[in-house]
Amino acid sequence: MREIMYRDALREAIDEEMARNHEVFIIGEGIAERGGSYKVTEGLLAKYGAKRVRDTPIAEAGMIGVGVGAAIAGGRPIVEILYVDFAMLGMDMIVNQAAKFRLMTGGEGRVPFVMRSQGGTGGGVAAQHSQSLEALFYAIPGLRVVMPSTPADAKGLLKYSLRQQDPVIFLEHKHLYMTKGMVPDGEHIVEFGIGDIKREGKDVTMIAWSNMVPRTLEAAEALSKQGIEAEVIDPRTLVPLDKAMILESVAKTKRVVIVQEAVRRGGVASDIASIIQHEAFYDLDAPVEIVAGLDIPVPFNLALEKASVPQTDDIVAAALRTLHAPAHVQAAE
Amino acid sequence: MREIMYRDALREAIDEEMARNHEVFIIGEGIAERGGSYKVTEGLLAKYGAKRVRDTPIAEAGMIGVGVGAAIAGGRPIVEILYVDFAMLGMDMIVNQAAKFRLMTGGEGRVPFVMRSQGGTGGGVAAQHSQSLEALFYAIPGLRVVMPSTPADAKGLLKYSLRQQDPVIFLEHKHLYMTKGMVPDGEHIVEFGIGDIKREGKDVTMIAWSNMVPRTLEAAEALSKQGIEAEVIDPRTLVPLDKAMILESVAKTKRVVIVQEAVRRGGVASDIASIIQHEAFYDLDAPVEIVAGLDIPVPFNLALEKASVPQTDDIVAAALRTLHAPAHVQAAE
Amino acid sequence: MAIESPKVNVPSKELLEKLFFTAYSIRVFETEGIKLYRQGLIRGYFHPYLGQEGIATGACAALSKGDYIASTHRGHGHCIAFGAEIKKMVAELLQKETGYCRGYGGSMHIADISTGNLGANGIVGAGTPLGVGAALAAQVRGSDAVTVTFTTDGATNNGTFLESLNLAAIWNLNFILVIENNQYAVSTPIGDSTRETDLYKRGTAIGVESHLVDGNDPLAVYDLMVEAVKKCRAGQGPILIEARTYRHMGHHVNDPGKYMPEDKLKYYKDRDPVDRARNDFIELGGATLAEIEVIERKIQDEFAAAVEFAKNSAEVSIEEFRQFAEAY
Amino acid sequence: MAIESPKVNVPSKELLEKLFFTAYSIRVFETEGIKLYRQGLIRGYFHPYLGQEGIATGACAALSKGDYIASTHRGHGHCIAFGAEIKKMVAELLQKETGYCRGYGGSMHIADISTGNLGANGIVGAGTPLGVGAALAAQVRGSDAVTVTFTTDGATNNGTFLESLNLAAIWNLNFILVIENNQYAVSTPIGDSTRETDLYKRGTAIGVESHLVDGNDPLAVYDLMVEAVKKCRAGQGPILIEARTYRHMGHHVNDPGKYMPEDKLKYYKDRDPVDRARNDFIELGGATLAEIEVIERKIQDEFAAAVEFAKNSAEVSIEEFRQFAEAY
Ligand SMILES: Cc1ncc(C[n+]2csc(CCOP(=O)(O)OP(=O)(O)O)c2C)c(N)n1
Ligand SMILES: Cc1ncc(C[n+]2csc(CCOP(=O)(O)OP(=O)(O)O)c2C)c(N)n1
Ligand SMILES: [Mg+2]
Ligand SMILES: [Mg+2]
Repeated sequence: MREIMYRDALREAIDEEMARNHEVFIIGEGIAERGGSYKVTEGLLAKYGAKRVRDTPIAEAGMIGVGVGAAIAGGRPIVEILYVDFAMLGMDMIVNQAAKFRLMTGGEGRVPFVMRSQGGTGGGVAAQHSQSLEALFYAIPGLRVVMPSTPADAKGLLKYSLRQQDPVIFLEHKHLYMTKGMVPDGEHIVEFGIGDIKREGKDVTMIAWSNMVPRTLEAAEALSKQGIEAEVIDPRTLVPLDKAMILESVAKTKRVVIVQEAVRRGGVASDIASIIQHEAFYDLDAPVEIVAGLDIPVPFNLALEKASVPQTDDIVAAALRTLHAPAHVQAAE
Repeated sequence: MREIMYRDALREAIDEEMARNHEVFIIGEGIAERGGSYKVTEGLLAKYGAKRVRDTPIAEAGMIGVGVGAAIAGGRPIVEILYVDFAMLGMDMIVNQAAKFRLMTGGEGRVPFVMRSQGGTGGGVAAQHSQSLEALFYAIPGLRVVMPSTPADAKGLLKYSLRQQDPVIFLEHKHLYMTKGMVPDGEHIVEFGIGDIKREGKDVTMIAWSNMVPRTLEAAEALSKQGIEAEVIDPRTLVPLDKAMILESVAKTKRVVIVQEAVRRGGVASDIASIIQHEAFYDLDAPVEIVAGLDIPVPFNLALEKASVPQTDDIVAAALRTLHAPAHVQAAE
Repeated sequence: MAIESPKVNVPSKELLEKLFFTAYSIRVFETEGIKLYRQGLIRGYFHPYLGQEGIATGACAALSKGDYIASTHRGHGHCIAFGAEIKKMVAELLQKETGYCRGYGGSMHIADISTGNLGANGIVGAGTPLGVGAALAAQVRGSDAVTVTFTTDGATNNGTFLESLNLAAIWNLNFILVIENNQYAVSTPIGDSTRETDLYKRGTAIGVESHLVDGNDPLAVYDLMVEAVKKCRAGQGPILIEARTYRHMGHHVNDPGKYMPEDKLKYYKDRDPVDRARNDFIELGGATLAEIEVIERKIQDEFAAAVEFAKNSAEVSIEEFRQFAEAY
Repeated sequence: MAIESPKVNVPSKELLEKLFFTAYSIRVFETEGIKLYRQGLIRGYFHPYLGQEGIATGACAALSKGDYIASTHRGHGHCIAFGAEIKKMVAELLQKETGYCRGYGGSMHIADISTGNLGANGIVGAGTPLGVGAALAAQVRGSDAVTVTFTTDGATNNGTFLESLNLAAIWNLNFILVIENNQYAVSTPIGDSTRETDLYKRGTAIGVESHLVDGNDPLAVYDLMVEAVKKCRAGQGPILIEARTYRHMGHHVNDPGKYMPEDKLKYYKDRDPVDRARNDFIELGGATLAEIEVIERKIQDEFAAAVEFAKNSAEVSIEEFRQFAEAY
């Protein structure tokens, strides 16, 4: 085990997979000469050369499109999109090509394409550079949606992404790049669809991903001081989703809080809540609470930016609501 | 009242608003000379001339982009996108420009932009021409999402769209263009955020929009033969959503089925279910049931196309599940 | 720029026979396919390649095993010219399990990865980035495979054209973009979609070697493609080729195409690419009418057999589809 | 094409003063703004226009009330040249309620609809379709207003460039696209992003009248723009103008710009557009050093006052923002 930064864990994953598989290559804006805006690809150009580490013009639709084409033709592309907001320029290639190809070819064609990008708020970069857009990929069958919250998960999931056969939307968070965490030595792979219990607890189940995981753990500690033990589940991959782990936890706690940085309306949290209320209807002692961003773009002003996304207190408050909710039987009277 | 087709109702709305407001214009592929693939714009070129009714090249990003720009500059554009699938090419302009501008200008800038398009399955047009993508617009704050199911609603909502100030994603359905319905004579306007009870009932609340409304009404008739009276609510606009109407109905029926043609994962139905389980937790006598498309692209084969989206029997079955669900009190034993 | 017809070297009889065989195969597939469509046996969209056969025919004849193609919504001709099995194509159009895509894809999505056919596409312009991507993967792999994307006049006004051709250029990819300029996008004449109807100039403007060729002359297309492929394998790609042509009917089976001027339609029908291939085979290749007849009969028989095959093929399984959805 | 410097007619002293006033105002705004940024008073992104002042200065001087502009992520200069109030700009950068966007937008999103400034943009290339849209709305309205979109070298490899300029062309819109070719996209030199670095040729290729001008010569830009505006109002638009220039520093405040070769940087600094405007004012306009000093002092004082105004302005209200979200 070594303690390294999230961005270094990502670099290790790319480096190891490039060394292991000569089909793996990466393209993006400023990722080669400059080593990437978040230094994730630093040193890769020197090590693997200009054929496998390429800077691109500002052409997200083209970048994503050629990545998808390369994958269809048996390549192993990683396309880095600076901000997930910019992936909107390449949505056609993601939605209508990458996600559809396998079905359209009756199952024969596969698209081992990996798009790496980052989202979330941070530092006043405003409305077009702060979005959490996972819901838009989550709703498109055929895509895998990965959102690691720790260096170890980032490394293990990215390595797995480069070995499986379907298009992966790999979403990092601008706040996490410099965060540190323990990462196992040697080969470390995390398969899709296996959630991780980041904290065990019996009183309330909290589900969070990406940058909301550390924040939810903070909330859990605060609750613990009040004698409330929250279980914090990080699905790590939203598609596929580890429903079993979630439902098992709910059966135990009977209370759920889902935390997402994305806006409330139409978020992944809504979908998870819809699953829980259906599969665990009789387990629930309180409505599933969702803590999410306000339904408005992220403003430039830092105080408003903060007000637009979930803070630790919001999470604590939601957990308390689930605990103080009247039980059904009383409600029935 | 006159009985006219959905497509004619749409044409009336555009015609009336073009006559009323000289800022209104429409652009799209084959909408001028040819009158549109679904004849919605037939005759408008002759009546309003080439300045206000324009054919475009195949450039969805550009079309949507200039539409948004025109709206920002005080114009009243209608941009027709042949298939909603193709709107993916213009997602940046919708998500990062149209939906953000008002916030980014501190409220001063408005974007009275209307994108008309159509979605849904029909006739074996396959994976890239059959999607129901409302969830992708629903999750972007700032957009209004309109999905009329009848000629009257289509006319009234389109006219209202052309008088309000925010970007509207107006989604028609390829199966509905030729369907008929009664439309009031003279000025007929339907404001946003007001649902319509398409059928009254006391036993179960069914929520559906667009082409799922007629299908859900069919299911309701079938249930009626079994003595079950379903209430069918058509929100008509998904954003804004008439939560009050939905919750009022649920308080009465205590059972809910939501029907969408879109795929199950990450759909608008999930969001509505998440709201109901939260706001009406103590009213519900059964889990909210969601009937939706399979989580896979729509195949070409007609039998599979049919199998991939909700059919009347599926809706009936879901309603029966809500009625045969054990009540909570028993569950508590 | 004058339309090019290099005719670099005297064509062999084998080549001329191949060109005719391919062109006529496409002609039969489309004419017979339209009949099946009108009988209601084929559903969804069907965009006939009638009148444009010279392009796919000449272009694919210049390719080798290991090369890739990406196609358009009007893609039957490209599949056939690239060597697809007629029976699997017909089975696909008839929604059968034995089709290239198990009946899941249909006319706009026929693909055959195993042979390097990246597929038709329902999104105008999408084939260009996909093709450039295949060329990129080949370059990374160190292969000298060439990728040809067939695209359309309509697609040249779409952003994908600029973005992906520019990427191919800065990376010197083995990529050839063949623009099938049939001068219409559905009913919209090219002159209404752009001021500059010499589409090859858009390649020149971003430093890509660009050519204009008569798309109704299979041999001219072939000769130019042979040069283009050679240059690509020598690392001098990408190359753009605009092939001028015209449809023999409307945009799809149900489009009467009334907007196509009589005289212009006649002008192009008088320059029918299939007749051109037949005449070249006879005049330059010395083929006899008897030989021609044998070939044409063979092709017709093959199509008839393909229809039988498709009709007798198994229907798709809804159960398997549901399982597929579980795993998708 | 040789770089154009038409110098159509002898410039008036008023014009020369205006050009210098604008260029120097931008220079002061950026230099002082960078200081505020380094003091931590400005957050988020800040892309200085230093070295490129000649373009916005010359271009906007040719516009009239009622015209529109759309800008880039490097947009301060365009706002100032189009007549924005310095104090409202500073207030915006300081996240204050009194800013152009109530502190909701920031550097990349300053806009002022009331004056026809459609705003800066955080999405490279997005200003072009938006500007074309404004020109389209004007044409539908029967107005002869001209819209200028300032775009960048980086944006010319993006699909939005082709799609929207082509739309402007087929509709003969009153649209002028000014490409600020500063030869870099962040650290990537233009030669790595495209083979053809003469960007104006991309306009020619789709039938758009296109020009190349020295972006560091405010007067040359102005003269060319006067002609372009005249042609647009006469229905001969759109027109494309590539203005060559170079940044005086890195991409944003925190980019040291080490990748910019010393000698090339010196070459352009020796051709500083602000000095050029000052010299033109003196040599062609006969301004005295005293006059210059008064102007410069006035501009510096205005900026200082703007900072005071911003600092003393009210903070935004979180409550109002929450209400805004309810209605959004
Ligand atoms: C992105 C996109 N927009 C619109 C369509 C609808 N459409 C299908 S074919 C077609 C016309 C295409 O014309 P062109 O590109 O010249 O190809 P051709 O049909 O002439 O071969 C259109 C508009 C589409 N399939 N994809
Ligand atoms: C669509 C998009 N992709 C990437 C970025 C990130 N980005 C911001 S500025 C910039 C470089 C822009 O270079 P250029 O377009 O030449 O403008 P310049 O900065 O030189 O003025 C990039 C890549 C962005 N803002 N938008
Ligand atoms: Mg065409
Ligand atoms: Mg630049």
